[in-house]
Amino acid sequence: MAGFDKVVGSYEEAMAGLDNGMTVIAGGFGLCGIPENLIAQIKRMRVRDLTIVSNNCGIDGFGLGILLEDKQIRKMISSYVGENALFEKQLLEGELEVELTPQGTLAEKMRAGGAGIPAFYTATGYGTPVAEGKEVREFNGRPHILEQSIRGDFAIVKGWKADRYGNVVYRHTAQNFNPMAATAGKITVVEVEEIVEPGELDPTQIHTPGIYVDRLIQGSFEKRIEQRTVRSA
Amino acid sequence: MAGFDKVVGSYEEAMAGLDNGMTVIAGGFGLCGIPENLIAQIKRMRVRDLTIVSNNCGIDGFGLGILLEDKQIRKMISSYVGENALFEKQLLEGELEVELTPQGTLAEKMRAGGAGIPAFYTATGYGTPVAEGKEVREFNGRPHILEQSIRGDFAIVKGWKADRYGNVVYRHTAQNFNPMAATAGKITVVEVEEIVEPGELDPTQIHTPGIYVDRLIQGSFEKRIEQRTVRSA
Amino acid sequence: MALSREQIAKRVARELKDGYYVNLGIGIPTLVANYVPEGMEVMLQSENGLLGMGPFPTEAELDADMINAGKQTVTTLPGASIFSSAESFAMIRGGHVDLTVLGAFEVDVQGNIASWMIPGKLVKGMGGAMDLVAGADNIIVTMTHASKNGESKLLEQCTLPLTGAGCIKKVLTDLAWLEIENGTFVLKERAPGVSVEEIVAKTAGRLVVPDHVPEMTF
Amino acid sequence: MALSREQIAKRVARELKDGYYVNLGIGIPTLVANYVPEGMEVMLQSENGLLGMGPFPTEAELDADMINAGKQTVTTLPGASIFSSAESFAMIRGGHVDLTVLGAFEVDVQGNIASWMIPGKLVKGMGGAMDLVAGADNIIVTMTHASKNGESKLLEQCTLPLTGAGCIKKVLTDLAWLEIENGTFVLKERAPGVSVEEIVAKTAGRLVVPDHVPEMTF
Repeated sequence: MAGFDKVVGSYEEAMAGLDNGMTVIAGGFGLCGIPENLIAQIKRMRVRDLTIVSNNCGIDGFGLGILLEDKQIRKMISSYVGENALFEKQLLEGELEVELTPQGTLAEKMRAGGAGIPAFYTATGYGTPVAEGKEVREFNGRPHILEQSIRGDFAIVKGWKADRYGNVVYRHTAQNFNPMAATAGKITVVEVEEIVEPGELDPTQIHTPGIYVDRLIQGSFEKRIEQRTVRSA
Repeated sequence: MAGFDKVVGSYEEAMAGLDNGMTVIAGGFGLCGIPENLIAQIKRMRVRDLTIVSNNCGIDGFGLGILLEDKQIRKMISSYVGENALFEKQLLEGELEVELTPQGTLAEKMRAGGAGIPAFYTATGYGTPVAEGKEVREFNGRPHILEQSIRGDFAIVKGWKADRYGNVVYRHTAQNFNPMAATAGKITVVEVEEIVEPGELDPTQIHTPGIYVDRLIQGSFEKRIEQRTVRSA
Repeated sequence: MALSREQIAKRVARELKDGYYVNLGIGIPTLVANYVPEGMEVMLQSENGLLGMGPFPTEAELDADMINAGKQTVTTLPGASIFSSAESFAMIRGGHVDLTVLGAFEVDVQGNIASWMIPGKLVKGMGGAMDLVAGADNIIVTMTHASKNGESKLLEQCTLPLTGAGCIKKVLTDLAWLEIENGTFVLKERAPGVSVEEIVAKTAGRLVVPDHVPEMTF
Repeated sequence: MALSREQIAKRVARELKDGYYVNLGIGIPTLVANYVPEGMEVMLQSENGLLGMGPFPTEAELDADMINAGKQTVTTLPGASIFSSAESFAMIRGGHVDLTVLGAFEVDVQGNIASWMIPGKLVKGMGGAMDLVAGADNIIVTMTHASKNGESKLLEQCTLPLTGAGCIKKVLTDLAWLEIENGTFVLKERAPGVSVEEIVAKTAGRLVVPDHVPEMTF
């Protein structure tokens, strides 16, 4: 790896350094735009006691759900979880902790973490269990709560295309949390469907500039669909 | 104007409702990506006592500088000003007030204003005159200051292309402050070089979604260059 | 008779205006899209990062990378835009969405809403609901007026953990259209064939009943 | 002899590492780009929203929409990206830029820097300088060691309004390379032919002088 070439040769190399007890921020919404091969690598590494920051926790047998199988996750920071039975079981048995965070606040916490904003005020969650223990302050006559930003030891991200310098473009709504996750990892690992040469992507149309990306790998993806809704042609 | 068609027929219509004492947020950096025709319209309207939020204030005879000629600006909120003699004169004579704001804080204040974040903490400006009167709080062992967001009665924005629904794409570094400005106006007016039909722009490559845009107009632009630096071919 | 799901959606659709950006929650709110009045355009925002949501795809159009906030496969309409979750909630939190329609377990006379958590049951999370109720100025809550065993869901004070405080002004139940003003529900319309008495009986929170309460027509 | 502008730029360039993202301030820092060591790649960030800045354009390439933070017309290199000011300062404030080089009027032993405002003179503004010094972990300040009439600019405490507090660790003047450690300047290198005595005489802030102070070579 020389200069700005972020491409690594294997998934082992992509996730090297991930250790027990670390915090991992993951892109994805439901099963859409999830870094499925990086998640599989985390499973293979058998690291434990992870804190995972992700909007959801996958389903039984796919996405982040597979990290539940060997109880690798200690804590989830998410807006919506429990789409799978194993999650529910571990939660009820006290093996898994969940910090529920409103979806927009979660996105903003990641963005703020990457952008050097340690905390911000939002009206979201005021007067609800989310506000417990948080400072309340009025702005423009309305109460807001203070939310702190999030950074991770690792961020795992699913892109569509990237150049070797780590400039990433996302496809359709597979974008979701990925751009914010990419900014918030001490080590940010991106897997994509296609790696191109620098100069092939339009500089004004980069979703994640390469400065945020430490490692890049090309993979193939199952892309499972959670709610397959179709209309007749 | 029906449905989502944001196109207006004249610059008069584009800036209708702007009144004395209002706050106008303007995109642009130096003379790059400035809404030059919307600024000219403000001059023609002879509205006074404006607060202008913009990284700079143009130069003598161009950009926001032309609003100084008839003393239409009461206050500038900027990171860098005084590239013109008239500005200096009005400032020294006390006819013009300036609130200097670090460039990154200014960008974030606009973004926060548009995003419903009333205030955020930043390390930028701690220990400097910018911090005067602002709350200081430690996060991660480091002092930060509390900065409040900005919204404007109007936002004036220069885009490159837009569809009739107000989805905007910026060209090169003429992007700068424009996307944040676009989110932060009660009324956001965008002028562009070309208006296309909805569906012609790639949905994943929109810089400013049309939801932020109230009025759209196509203009022609002088695009003056401030520092013309070239190399021999 | 109590409104059907479709009638609820139809009644909500009358609150649409041409050029509205609208976020529709999962369930009945989603049906509102089917009743946009002729000649009117509205654009649907889906909080996972999509503005200008179209209908479900055909088999040929089906794309795993193109979903809505309910995780259903969808399409885009011309003039759509797709963006990050942070940008999506900037729109929502910043008050740029014109109308938000969502369900609830309870609402009360202070405009509080409880919609995400029933203590003792497994809590799956609030998703984007807290951001939606905090960010929108114009929210319509759709819900059944009372539980199956007749307990009112329109309360003096919510009993369940809140989704948002003081943010609800309009409620459409299967029995009535109500607005929340100065710490009371105000009965604005009743479902066809539903008596004011039934609504009064099933509303636990303070309720103002005007002299004339028009009946909805469909 | 005191370093020339070019020598200052050359000395700074030795601090570059392959793969560094670098923000260069206006003036001498800009010259650093001319001395990137052979076989090394660095990428220049310009805070108006450009990563991967290239050289000035030819007449044919000249484009009013393509400028740097000094408002000069520039080009992009392959692999460049262009983004908003908010994104640009997210990079800067978030500590993603590897090295920032900028000028100053004064620095002091606490790592404070004053670079934007001389009371009594017209204040044009701080531009992005406050964000740059607050956001970067690795900053090199380039400046003359003393004013034209011999007054030290390396002080016990800055006298001018600050740009940032406690954020500077490395200073390159025309006379010396110094680092700031535990409330003192530490003399690390001296310009060719400049004596330790001269540097001591021209440094007002506490200064630690090691036994051996190597001379820079060019």
